[in-house]
Amino acid sequence: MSAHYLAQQLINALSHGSILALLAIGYTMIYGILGLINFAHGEIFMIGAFACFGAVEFLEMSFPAGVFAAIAGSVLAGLLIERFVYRPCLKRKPEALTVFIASFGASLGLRNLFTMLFGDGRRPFPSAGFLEGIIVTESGLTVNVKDLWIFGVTVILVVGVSVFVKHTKAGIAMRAVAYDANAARLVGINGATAVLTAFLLASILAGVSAVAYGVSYGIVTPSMGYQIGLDAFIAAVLGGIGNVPGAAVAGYIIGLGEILFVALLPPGYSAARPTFVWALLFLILFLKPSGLFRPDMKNR
Amino acid sequence: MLSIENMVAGYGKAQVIHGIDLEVRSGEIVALVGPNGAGKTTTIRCITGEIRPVKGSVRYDGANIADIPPHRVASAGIGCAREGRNIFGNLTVYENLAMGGYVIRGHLKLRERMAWVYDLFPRLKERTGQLAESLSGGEQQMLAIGMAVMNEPGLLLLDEPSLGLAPVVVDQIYEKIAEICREGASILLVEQDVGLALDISRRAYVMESGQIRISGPSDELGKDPYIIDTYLGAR
Amino acid sequence: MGDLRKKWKGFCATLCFVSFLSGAAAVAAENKIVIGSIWSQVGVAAPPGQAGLRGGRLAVKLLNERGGVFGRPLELKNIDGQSDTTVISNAAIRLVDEIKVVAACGLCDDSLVSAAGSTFQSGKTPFLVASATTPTIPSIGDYIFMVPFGDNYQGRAVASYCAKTLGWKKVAVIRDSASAYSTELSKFFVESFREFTGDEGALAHQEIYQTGDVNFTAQLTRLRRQSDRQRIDGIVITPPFPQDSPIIAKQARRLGIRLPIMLTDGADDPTVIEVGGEHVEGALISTHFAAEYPLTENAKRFVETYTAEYGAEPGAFECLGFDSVMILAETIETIGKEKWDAMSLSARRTAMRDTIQIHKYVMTTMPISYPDPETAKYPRIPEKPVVFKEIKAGRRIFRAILNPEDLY
Amino acid sequence: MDMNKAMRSIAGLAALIGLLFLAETFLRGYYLRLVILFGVTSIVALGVTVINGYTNIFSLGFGGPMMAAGYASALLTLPPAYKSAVLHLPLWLEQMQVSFPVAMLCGGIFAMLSSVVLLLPAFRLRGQYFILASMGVTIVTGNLAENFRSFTHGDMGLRSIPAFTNIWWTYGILVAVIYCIHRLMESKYGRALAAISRDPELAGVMGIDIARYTMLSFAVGSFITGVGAVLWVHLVLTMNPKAFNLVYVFQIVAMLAIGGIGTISGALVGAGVLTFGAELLAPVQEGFTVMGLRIPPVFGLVNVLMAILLVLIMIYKPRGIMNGRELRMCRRKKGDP
Repeated sequence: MSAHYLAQQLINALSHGSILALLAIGYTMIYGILGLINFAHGEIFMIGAFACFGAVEFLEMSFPAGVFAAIAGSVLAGLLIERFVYRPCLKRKPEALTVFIASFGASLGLRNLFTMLFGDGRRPFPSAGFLEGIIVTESGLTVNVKDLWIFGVTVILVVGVSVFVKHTKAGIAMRAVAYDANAARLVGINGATAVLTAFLLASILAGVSAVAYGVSYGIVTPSMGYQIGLDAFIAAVLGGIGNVPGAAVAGYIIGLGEILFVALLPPGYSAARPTFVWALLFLILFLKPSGLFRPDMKNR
Repeated sequence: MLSIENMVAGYGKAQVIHGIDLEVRSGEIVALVGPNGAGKTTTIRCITGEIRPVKGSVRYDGANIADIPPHRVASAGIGCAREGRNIFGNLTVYENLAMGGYVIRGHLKLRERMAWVYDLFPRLKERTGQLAESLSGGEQQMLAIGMAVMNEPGLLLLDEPSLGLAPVVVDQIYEKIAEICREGASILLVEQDVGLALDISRRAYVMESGQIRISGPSDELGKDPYIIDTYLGAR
Repeated sequence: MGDLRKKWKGFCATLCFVSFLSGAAAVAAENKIVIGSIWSQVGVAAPPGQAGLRGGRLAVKLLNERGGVFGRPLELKNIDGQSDTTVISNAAIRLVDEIKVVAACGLCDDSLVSAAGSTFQSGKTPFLVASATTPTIPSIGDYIFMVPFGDNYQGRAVASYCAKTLGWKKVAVIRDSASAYSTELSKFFVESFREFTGDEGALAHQEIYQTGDVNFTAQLTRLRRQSDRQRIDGIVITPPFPQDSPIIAKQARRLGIRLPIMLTDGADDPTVIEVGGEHVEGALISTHFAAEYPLTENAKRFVETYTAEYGAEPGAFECLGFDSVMILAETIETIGKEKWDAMSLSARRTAMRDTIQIHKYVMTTMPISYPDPETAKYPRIPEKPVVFKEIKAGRRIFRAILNPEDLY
Repeated sequence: MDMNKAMRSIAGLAALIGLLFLAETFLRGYYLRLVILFGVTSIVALGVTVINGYTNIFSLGFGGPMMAAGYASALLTLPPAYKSAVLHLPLWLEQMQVSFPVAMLCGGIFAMLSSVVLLLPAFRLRGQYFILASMGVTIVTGNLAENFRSFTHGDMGLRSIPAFTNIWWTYGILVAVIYCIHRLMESKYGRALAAISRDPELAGVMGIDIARYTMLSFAVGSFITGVGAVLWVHLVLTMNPKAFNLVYVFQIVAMLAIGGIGTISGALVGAGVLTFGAELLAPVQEGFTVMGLRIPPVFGLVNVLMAILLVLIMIYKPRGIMNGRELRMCRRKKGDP
C-alpha cells in the first residue's frame, strides 16, 4: 500500500464525504428538533437535483443560477413537507411510530411522483466549465477541480451552520426547542419558527449536496436520494444526534470508510460495501450508543 | 396588575379549576399555597397561556391574555420559573440566560440584564460556560429564576422554587426572591411550604380542590386557626 | 356494522361488474390477435422495460400499418411488472389465464424471469425472454425462448473481437456482482479470452461493484495502479443496465485512465451517450443490430422508423423488444391463416412453440434462428450475429460484425 | 352462552370452508392467485403485527428472517439434481429433500432463530435507533444473499421451486394463526403484552418482565412471518435476494398502518387494501378510453396514490382504518375477497 495510492483514495473520498456530510447535517438537525427520522430528506435532496436539472436543461439558465434553483427547489420541498405532512401530523400529538410512517409515506410519495413524471432512468446532470478541470500533481496524483470546489463549499457551509447553531440567537433557540419545546415557549421562543429554521437550513444543505452529487456523478434520477439518504442518516447517528460538526465529520468518516473498504481489501470484497456501512453503524452503536460525538440537541 | 376573575379551566374533560378569583398588585409578593393537586400549577399554566381557560378572564395590565399563545406572554412582560427546573440542559448557563432574554431587542440591553442577573446570582457567573445539566440542584433553580427575570418582567411567576433543595439553599433563594421584588417586580409565588410562603409574601391565597378556600394578608393568615391546623401544624 | 356490510356488498358488486366488463371486452377482441408482454414501467428494471415496450409497440405499429397478421390487427397487451417479483408472477398468470394471449414476451432481469417463466411453462404458453441473457434461462422448459444471444455467446464474441481484431493481450474487467448478467458474461468472456490469447494470465485485473453504486473511484484507482505496473490493453465493462457504464467511464477519465473501453449490449442505449458525453467517446459496444450493415434491410428500417417515431436512436433494449414482437408475428404468419383459424387456444400456443423452434426469421433486425434443441448445449437461445459499434462524436457507428460461424 | 359461542365458531368455520370450496371451483387462475396471495400476505402482516403491534418495539428487520426462511424452505424442497447443477452446497443439504410441512416448520423455526440472533443485540438500542438497526438487518441480509452465490445462486435466484402453496394450506394456516393470536391475546401473556404496548414503564413497575414478553412476542411473530415467507416462496416459485427487501418490508408496514397496527382485523384489512387495491387499480394507470376520451397511461400513479393515502391516514386516522378495534362479524368472512 503505497502512500501515493492512499493519498489518491483520500482525494477520491473528498466529494463523496462532502455529499454525505451536507445531508447528514440535515438529518441531525431535524431529528434533533422534532425527534423524528425525516425519511423524506433524501427526496428533498432529489428534488433539489431535479430543480437544477430542470432550470439548466429546460429553462436554459446558467449553471450558477441552477445551483440557486436547486437550493430553491429543496427549500420549497422541505417547507411543503413540513407544512403538509409533519405539522398536521404532530399537531395531534401522535405516537412516534405514526410520524415515522407518515415521513416514510411522504418519501415514497415524492419518489413515486418524480418517477411518474420523469421515469426511472438516469438523466445527465448539467455541469459548468470551471468545475471540469483536472489537476495532475508532480507525483501523479489526480485531483479534480470539482472535488476542490465541493470540499471548499462544504467546509464553508459546515462552519457556517455550526457557528449559526452554536452562537446565534436563532441557533441557540433552535437547540433550546430541541431540548424542551415547552420551556422554550415560556421564554418567548416560537417553536414553529425554530422548526421552520431547521427545515430551511437542512433543505439548503440538501440542495447544495444535490448539486455536488450531480456534478460528481453526472446523473439525476428519482431514486438518487434513497441509498445516500440512508448512509447520511447513519452518519447523523454516528455524529451524535443534533451535533452539527459531529454529523459532518461522521459524513466524511463514512465516505472515506466506504472508499477505503473497497481500496484496502481485495476486489472480491467490494460488493459488500453496503454491509460494511451498516456493520460500522452496529459496531459504534454497541460500543457507544449515543454516537461518536456528544449529542447536542436531544438529551436521550 | 394581574387579575383573574371567575376562571374555570382543566385538561380535556377533567375540570381542575372551578372558578377562582385572584389578584396580584404592583410591587407585591403574593403566595398561592395549598396541598398537592389543588390546581396551583394549573393556575400558573393558565397565566402563561399553555392552557386556555374554559371560562373567565385573565387580565394583565388591563389586557386579556387568556387567549394569546405562550411565546407571546413572555414579551408581554411575564416571566416564569417552573416547577422541575425549566432550563435547557444542553445549553450553557450563558446561553440559557440569553434564551431567558430571548424577547429582548438590542444587544446592549441583553448585556445589561445579564450583568444584573450575574450580580444577583454570582454563582451563575462562575459557571457561565458550563452546561446547565451539570449544575447542582440549587444552581439550576437559580438559573431558572435568573432566566425568568432576564426579560425584566413586571410579573414573575415562581412555581415551587424550594422543591427538592436543602434548607440552606432555600434560604438563599428566598433572599434573592425578596431582592427581585424590591427591584420592582410583582411576584406570584406558588409554594407547598406554607410557612415559608407566608413569611415572604404580603398577601396569600389558599387553594384547595380547585377553589380558593381563604385569602387575605399573609400575617393574618399565619394566625388563622384553620391554616395553623392544616398547614403549619408541624411548626 | 350494517353500513359496513352494505359497503362490502357494493364493493363485491362492483368487482363482479368490472370482471364482467373485462370478459365482454375479451369476446369483442376475438377478431384481434392478442399477444402479451411484461415490461416493467416503474422500478429498477423500468428504463430497459420502457425501452423494450417502445420497441415492441413500434413493431406492432409497423405490422398493423402493413395490414396486421393475415389481415387481422395485432394487439400488444403489456402488463407493468413494476420490477417486483410478486407483481410479475401475478402478471404472468393474468396473461396466461385471464387475457388468454397466444404468446408473450418481455422482461429484462434474470431473477424476474424466474418469477414468470414457470407460469408460462406450466400454462404451455410460449414466452420470449426479451433481454435477460443467462444461457440457463430456457432450461425452465420448452416454451421459454430467448431473443438476445446468451452470455456465453456474447462473451465469446467480445473475447474474439478483443483478442483477434483489436489484438489485446491483457484486459481488465469491471463487473456488477449483484447481477447475473454481469457475472456470467464476464465469466464467459474471460474463459474465451484466455483461450484466444492462449494466456492463462490474460485477465490482468478484475474489479467488482454492486448494483446501485455510483462511486467507482476506489476501484478505478486500484485499476490505475495495476495498469501502471503491468500492461493492460483495455477495460471490459459488463453493466447490466445502461445506467452504470457512463458513470464508470466518466470517473475513469477523470482519474486519468485513458485505456480503451469495451462495453456489452447492456450499454447500447442512447442514455449512455447522454450521460457519458465526451467521456464515453471512443468506447466500443457489442450489440444486436446496426443500421449500416446491409445483411438485412430490417435493421435499417427499424432504426429509421424508430428515430422518426421517438426522435432518438434506438438501443439494444428497443431492438430486442422489436424483435420479440416480430418473431411472434412471423411465427403466426408461418403457421398460416387456415391452420390458425382451425386451432384452439392451446393448439395455437403449442403450434407457435413448434414453429419458433424450427423457423428461420427474416422480419427481425438480424436473421434469427434457434438451434436444434437435441444437440445444442444451451437450447432455445438464438444464433445471430454480434455487432460491434464505436461511439464517435456522440453517435454509435458500426465497426464490425461477427457471425456465428466465425466464433466456433 | 359458551355453547352458543362454540356453535357460532363452528358455523363460521363451515362457512369459510364452503367459501374456499366455491373459490377453488369457480375462480380462474388469476383471481384464485389473488385470493391465495391475500391469505399469504395476511399471514405475514399478522406476524409483523405480533412483533410490532403488541410490544413497545418497532422492527423493520423482519425482511432478513423472512429471507432466511424462504431460502431455507427452497433449499430443503428443491430437487437434488437442480441443486447440484447450480449451487455448491454441502452434500447433506444437496441430497436432502423434505415434505412441505417439514419445510414450513423448518422455515418458521429458522426465521425465529435468525431473528433472535440478528436482532437480540439490537434490543440494547432504544426508539428510532432500534428502527434504524433493524432496517440495517434487512439490507445486510439482502446484500449477503446477493453475494453468497453457492447457497443462493446470487441475483438470479432459485427457481423451479415446487408449487405447494394452495388455497387450503394458506387459509388453514391463516385461520390457525388468527386463532393462536386471539388466544394469546386473551391469555395472561396477552394482557401483559397489552400493558407493555400501552405503557412500558408502568408495566415494568407492575412487575411485568418486559424483556421476556417482548422476546416471546418477537419469537412468535418471527415464526409466523417465516411461515408466511415459505408460503410465498412456494406460491411464486422463485426466491431471490430482492424478494423480501426493504421495499417489501415497507409495503407490509404500510398495510399495517393503513389497517391499524396491533389488531387482527387491522392486519387483514390492510393486506386486503394493498393486495386487491393495487392489483385492481393497476389497469387504470395503463391508460384507457372513457366515452371517446383517451386517458394516457401514467405509470406509477397507483404508487403515488397509495403513498398519499398512507400520509392522509397517518394524519387523520393515526390508528388506521380499523381504529384499533376488532371487527368480530367481519372476521369470518375474510375468505371471500
